[in-house]
Amino acid sequence: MQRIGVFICWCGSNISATVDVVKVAEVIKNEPGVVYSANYQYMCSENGQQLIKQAIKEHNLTGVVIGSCSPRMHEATFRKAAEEAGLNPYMVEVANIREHCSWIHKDMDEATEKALILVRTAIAKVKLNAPLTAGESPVIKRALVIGGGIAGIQAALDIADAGFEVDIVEKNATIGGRMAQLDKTFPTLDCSACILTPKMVDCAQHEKIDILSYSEVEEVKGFVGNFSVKIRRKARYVDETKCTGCKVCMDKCPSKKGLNTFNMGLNTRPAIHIPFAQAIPNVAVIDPEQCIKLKTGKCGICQKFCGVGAIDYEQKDSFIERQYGAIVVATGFKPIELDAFNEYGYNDNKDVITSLELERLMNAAGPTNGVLLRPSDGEHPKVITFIQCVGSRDTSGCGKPYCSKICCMYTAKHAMLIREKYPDTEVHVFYIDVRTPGKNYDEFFRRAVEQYGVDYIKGMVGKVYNENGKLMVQGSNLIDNEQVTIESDLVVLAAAIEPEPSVRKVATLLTASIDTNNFLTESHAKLRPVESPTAGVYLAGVCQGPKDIPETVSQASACAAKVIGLLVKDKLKTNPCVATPDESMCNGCSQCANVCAYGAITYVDKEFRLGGGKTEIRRVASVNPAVCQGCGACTVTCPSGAMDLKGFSSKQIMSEVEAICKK
Amino acid sequence: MTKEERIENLKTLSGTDVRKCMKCGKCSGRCPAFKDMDIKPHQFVSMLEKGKIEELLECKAIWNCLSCMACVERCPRGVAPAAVVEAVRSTVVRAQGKNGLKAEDIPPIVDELIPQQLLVSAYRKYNK
Amino acid sequence: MQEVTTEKKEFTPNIVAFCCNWCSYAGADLAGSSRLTYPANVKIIRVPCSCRVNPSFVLKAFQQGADGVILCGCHPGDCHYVTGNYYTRRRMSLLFSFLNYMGIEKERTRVEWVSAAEGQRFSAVMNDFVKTVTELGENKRLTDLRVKEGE
Amino acid sequence: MKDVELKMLERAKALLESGEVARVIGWKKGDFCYDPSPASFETVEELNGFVYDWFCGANLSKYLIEMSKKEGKTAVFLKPCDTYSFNQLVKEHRIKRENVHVIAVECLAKLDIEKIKAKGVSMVTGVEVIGKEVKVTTAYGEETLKKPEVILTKCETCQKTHQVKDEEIILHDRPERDVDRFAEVAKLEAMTADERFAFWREQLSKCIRCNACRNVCPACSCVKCVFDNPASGIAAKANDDKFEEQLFHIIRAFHVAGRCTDCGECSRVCPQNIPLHLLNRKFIKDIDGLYGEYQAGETADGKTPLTSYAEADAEPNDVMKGEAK
Amino acid sequence: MFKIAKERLNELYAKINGQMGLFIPVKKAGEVNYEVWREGKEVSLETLKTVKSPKNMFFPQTENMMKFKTEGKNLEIIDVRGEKRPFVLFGVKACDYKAIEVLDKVFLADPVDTYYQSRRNATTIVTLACSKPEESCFCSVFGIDATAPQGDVTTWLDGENLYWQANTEKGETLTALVKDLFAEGGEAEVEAQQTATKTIIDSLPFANLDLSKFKPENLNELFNAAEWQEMSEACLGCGTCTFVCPTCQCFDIRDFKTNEGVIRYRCWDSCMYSDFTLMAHGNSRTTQMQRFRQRFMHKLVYYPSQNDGLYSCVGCGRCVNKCPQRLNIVKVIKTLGGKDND
Repeated sequence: MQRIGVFICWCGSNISATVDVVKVAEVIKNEPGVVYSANYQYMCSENGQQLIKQAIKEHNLTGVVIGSCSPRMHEATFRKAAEEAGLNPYMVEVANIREHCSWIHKDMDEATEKALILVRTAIAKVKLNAPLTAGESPVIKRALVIGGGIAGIQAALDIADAGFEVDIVEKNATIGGRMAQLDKTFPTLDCSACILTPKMVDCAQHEKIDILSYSEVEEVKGFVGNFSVKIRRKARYVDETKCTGCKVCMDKCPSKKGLNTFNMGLNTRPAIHIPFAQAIPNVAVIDPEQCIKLKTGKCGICQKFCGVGAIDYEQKDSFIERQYGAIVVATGFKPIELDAFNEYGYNDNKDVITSLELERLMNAAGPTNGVLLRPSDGEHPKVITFIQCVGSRDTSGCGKPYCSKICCMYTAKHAMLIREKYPDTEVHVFYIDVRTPGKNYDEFFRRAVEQYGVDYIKGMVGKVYNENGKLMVQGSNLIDNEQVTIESDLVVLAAAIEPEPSVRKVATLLTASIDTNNFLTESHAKLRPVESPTAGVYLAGVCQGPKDIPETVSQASACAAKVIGLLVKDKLKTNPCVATPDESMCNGCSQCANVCAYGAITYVDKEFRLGGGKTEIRRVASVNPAVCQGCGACTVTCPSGAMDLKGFSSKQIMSEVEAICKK
Repeated sequence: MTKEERIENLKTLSGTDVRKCMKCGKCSGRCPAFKDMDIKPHQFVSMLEKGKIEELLECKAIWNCLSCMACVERCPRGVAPAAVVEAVRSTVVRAQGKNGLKAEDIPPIVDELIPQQLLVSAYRKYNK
Repeated sequence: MQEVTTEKKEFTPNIVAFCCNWCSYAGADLAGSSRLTYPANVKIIRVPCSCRVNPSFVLKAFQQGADGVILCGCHPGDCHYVTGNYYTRRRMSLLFSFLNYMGIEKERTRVEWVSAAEGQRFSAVMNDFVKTVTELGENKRLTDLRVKEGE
Repeated sequence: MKDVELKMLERAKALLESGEVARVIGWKKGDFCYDPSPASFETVEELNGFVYDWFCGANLSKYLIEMSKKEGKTAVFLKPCDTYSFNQLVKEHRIKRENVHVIAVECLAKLDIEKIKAKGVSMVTGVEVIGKEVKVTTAYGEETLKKPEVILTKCETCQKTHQVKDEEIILHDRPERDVDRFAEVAKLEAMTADERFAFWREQLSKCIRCNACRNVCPACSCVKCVFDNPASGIAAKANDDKFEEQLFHIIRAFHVAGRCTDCGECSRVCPQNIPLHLLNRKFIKDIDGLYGEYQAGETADGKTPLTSYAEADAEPNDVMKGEAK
Repeated sequence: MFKIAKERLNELYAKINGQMGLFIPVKKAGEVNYEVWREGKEVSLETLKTVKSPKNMFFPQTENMMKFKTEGKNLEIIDVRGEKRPFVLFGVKACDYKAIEVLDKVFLADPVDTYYQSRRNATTIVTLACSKPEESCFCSVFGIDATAPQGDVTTWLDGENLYWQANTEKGETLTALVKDLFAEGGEAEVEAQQTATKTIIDSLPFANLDLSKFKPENLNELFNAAEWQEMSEACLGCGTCTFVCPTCQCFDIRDFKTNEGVIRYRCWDSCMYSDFTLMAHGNSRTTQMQRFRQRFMHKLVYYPSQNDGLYSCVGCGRCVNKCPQRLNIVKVIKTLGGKDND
């Protein structure tokens, strides 16, 4: 006979304000099988857990139901408490009477009634629960970092410093990412390259770090502790081991008209090139779309001039397969395309540029060697107008609904730097709100206004148009309730940022969930912000949500800490809620294996007794519990119902259905 | 009708959710008739939200609005200031109990140079 | 034969929602923490993935007196288990089309993709579903008469 | 027909005599001219009762699940429609292909004695088919019936051809047939939901849950049926006119969806003549329409429509609105 | 003896229905089964064999036995046996009437099955003589006269009239209720029909089945007969034969959960099923051959040995018609019954 204990949590007033918790606990006492029922202010607290543990011991409970917040929140907490009291942790069920009840219903009677149903449903389930024991699987002590920007670099360095092997897979020819493109960084205005490049060098020199540049993740198999990853090493047509980075080839290459993507296309570069001076690895790469030899078969000049014979036109994409225990995703971001915002004239006017283009224009290593010259005619712009929130906070469908978070600060930085370097320049900033949460951020912004005299205009630009060679920026000045038109020489758009598009493929390969804006979803917004819901996958940087450099670096280090925490373990407990076939009913029809995304199901021939001394050999399914992730796809495919899912068995769900339908 | 009902009525008539406005002023930034409007497009939205409808119902801007819909087109939040203007205008026109313009009053041959949009606006403005 | 009831007074439908743990259940949690209301007669059963939902669960719910059954999962392509919801999509397309073929009102069954970030959508979907089923009235075609009458 | 039967008998004898096969699965003569039973013949003597006539409608493929486990090879006579079931069972690893010798036999449709009796013809003692006519001899005299009116329902829309054959016995060409097998389904689809419900309610209320449809179905080859499995939560036995038949038939149709070869055995064996094939055909029609034409049992490998997917698959809600395809 | 014109039968049904329930063969969705009579339903007395036999009226396919009402930890047991409204079972053929006798011996023997009994007591059975037996009929083998069935009332139907003869007190009571619709007479017509029908019956293909071997003393020999294997080879293990059989009486008892508690009901079960009489250790009969043998041994040997030689087959021939694979009791009788079958 089941002995079930029910614990109803008040969650302070979060639950008790709309659910009569005392009544629920009272009424539930009469449910068949329930031998103990209690209510308490905070079940998740030390005292609350103590209450549960005590009751388990005193009343010999065989099952526990907790009416509280979402099981996604505290199921693990309560399971642990049960385990400490000697009850199998999987004999605990949580009825979600907060998120699914008290928080959404206003009428007390109604909410109480529903809470009762939800608790009864959990009781119905727990009655059919079986004790489950987690299995074990070994941990491969090597990490993969996808993306070689500041997030990836930081994570890799931290993990490597703890003594674990790390591979960085970077799709571009060099690591460094977006940060390498920046000029100065807010709020300290230190030079981006000065703080980033030493870290890049550290990576290159770290004995535990292997940089796989110009490479992409092609296939991911396995699971936490045991990932097997196939990596495509794209053909760069230059032997990485031979190239010394002397750049002779770049001088000799006759095809010099390729857009310099590192400089946001503001100038050109040769077909064979090293993206920028401090690139890591400092190895050339040939753009096959641009190279005359690769396109027509004629040329071969770089090969002639290469002193070390590093050029190899025959190079093909190659693949390597490596095993990892953990994966960090740090795929970064890109500014959005501005085609949908023709009111700002970005496509029509050379002198309407994005902030990232401005970074390059102001960078000493940029196309203008750090002198601010406008792209159209190379003149010094005298009036510069910044427009913020271009495509951010836009629910009209053209842009992104979220705040890109970094624009307010970098615009203040740009405005300040321009006013400092070129004091005769007039700088206007159209803004909706200036958002500066962060240490020394608001002070920084105020300096731009107060010390540098940047003209901040509260209002949005309605139109940018060309009139007599001037850019006319027409917008609102809401404070003065007027419409202003500013005759400008240069217009800078703070374009919204979005996750690097390749993240979708990466997410699919990793089976990591992704939100509607293509940001990777974290396991918990507050409590597990760097973990993906897919075990063993961690998130660093903008791939998870907009953030600036300090935040990115913190998150990367946090990731590293999580990865290290995983890799120091020799074995991992596996999820015991896995599929399991009843061999006596299995037909061996292979339908379940057909729908298993993890290849967890194989078939074996097994002997069965038929009675009367006869036996027969039958093919039956067998599930590898370390590989099975417990989705249940196989259970529905199985016509005989032989395949079931532990923890979510058909009978359990059926009895939940029965209980929940009961009015 | 109480004031609250009239406010509600205007909101319903406009069909736009004024609470979605994030007060960026892009509508007024783009408005080609800005100078002639005593109440600016963004104010239409904000004043309706705040319930200041008397001023709206007495303003001249409803007759100066070109109904060009630039404000609607530009709004990053999917709010339609012109629809608020329209709602106020029709409320005023209905209160006056007359139709300003009848189809038969339009000259039989319309100057080809008159932009189509103007005609549409004129209908929208005067013919209720 | 049982006719659809025309009496709609005070009828509150009994709705069962199967939500996948990773997206939709989390979406429902988000709806909760955002205080986005939906009727109390929507009751959620947590499953690891929408692909765990066996047609027999759906039928069982109807048999036991549910007036509407809705399945919620991650958006196609976003399944935590890679492909689970793709199977759900085929299975439920076919099952619901089949129920319709058997004369079960098609408005009683629904599949919606709700991500963990779509608390708003979860609440909107539930409100809409409740509205639809309320207009439809009581489920008489699939309920086992014994359940309601206790006969 | 007699010539085919003789040829079959000849082959069966040869195969048994030579020891190539240990048994032959075919049909055995019954008490009347219209009730042959499936049977296994292990010796030449046993072949005395062998018959292949206009009433050998039963699908023999399912018997091979057990027979192919036995020692020695099993020869089996398969009609075109049976070969699809055979393939499907091989695909599902239920039949050991290497233990079976498939003899493809011609089929020019099979007759339905119930349909003949329903024409008011009783005490049937013999039939002869000449072209599109069926001459029925009875204790009371002779009757001539139109063949298309008295063939098994499953034969009415059959366009199947042999998918498997180790050898074949085909002496006559089958006349071309151009029938839309989904016409009946489409007719039901065109009805209102109320009408459809009334139709199925009336049909299914006859169900006596004898499980003949399930037990004869080659796709229902489970070692233990989910309805006999207490762990499934839907285990049930006979139940009348409440909900169980619907539950049973819906689940059964769903379980065989994508695997049902449309062999029509379910409708043939139903003692209450419920048109059960129209349930399975709905799934087939939907699958064809939504995911591309698919014929279960055409091959003995590959995934079924329900164990595969495409990213661009229709959304369930669009399917319900009738907007997908 | 009374008679009533065929065209006026609906008046008769309506009249009976006004007084008590009337169950009668009705055609629905192409098949004829016993149903409650209602104006407008298509009655089909001519149908020789309803799919389900009239046993369904006393021993329904499913029947609620009791309810358990639960409230919290309290459990209340509710008896659902109520007074049964009297009803008339109309059109029962001789074989099916004999089958009721077979069932009575099971259900009305000590301990009495009160569910069955209350229905049985509430019924007036009106039988109908056969006039057009078909080739699957073999009731005569079991000594049944298809032309003169018993019952509370016996009726005969020809092209013009239904002829009515009350046999019992219950029959007289019913007759009194509807007598004003009747005219006297019909003895001659009935006798003519009986003579004609008997000739057909004698010439039926199964008229001379030999049952001589099916005796208790041959039990072991029959049980161990090698032929069972071959006979059962094609058996699908479905329950068609059982469920269309007028004498099969096995049932299973199951529980069904409702909003208020649990309903305990019984439903037909078949010894042909693999999970029949499933016990903790498994099934007592593990192969289809054993299950197949059980069914026919029960009909032809076990039951008669306990009931003074009364076979629990009445020769209705439903299994002959309905078995999907054309296996049936006739084939068993021919194989094991006795020398005269050859």
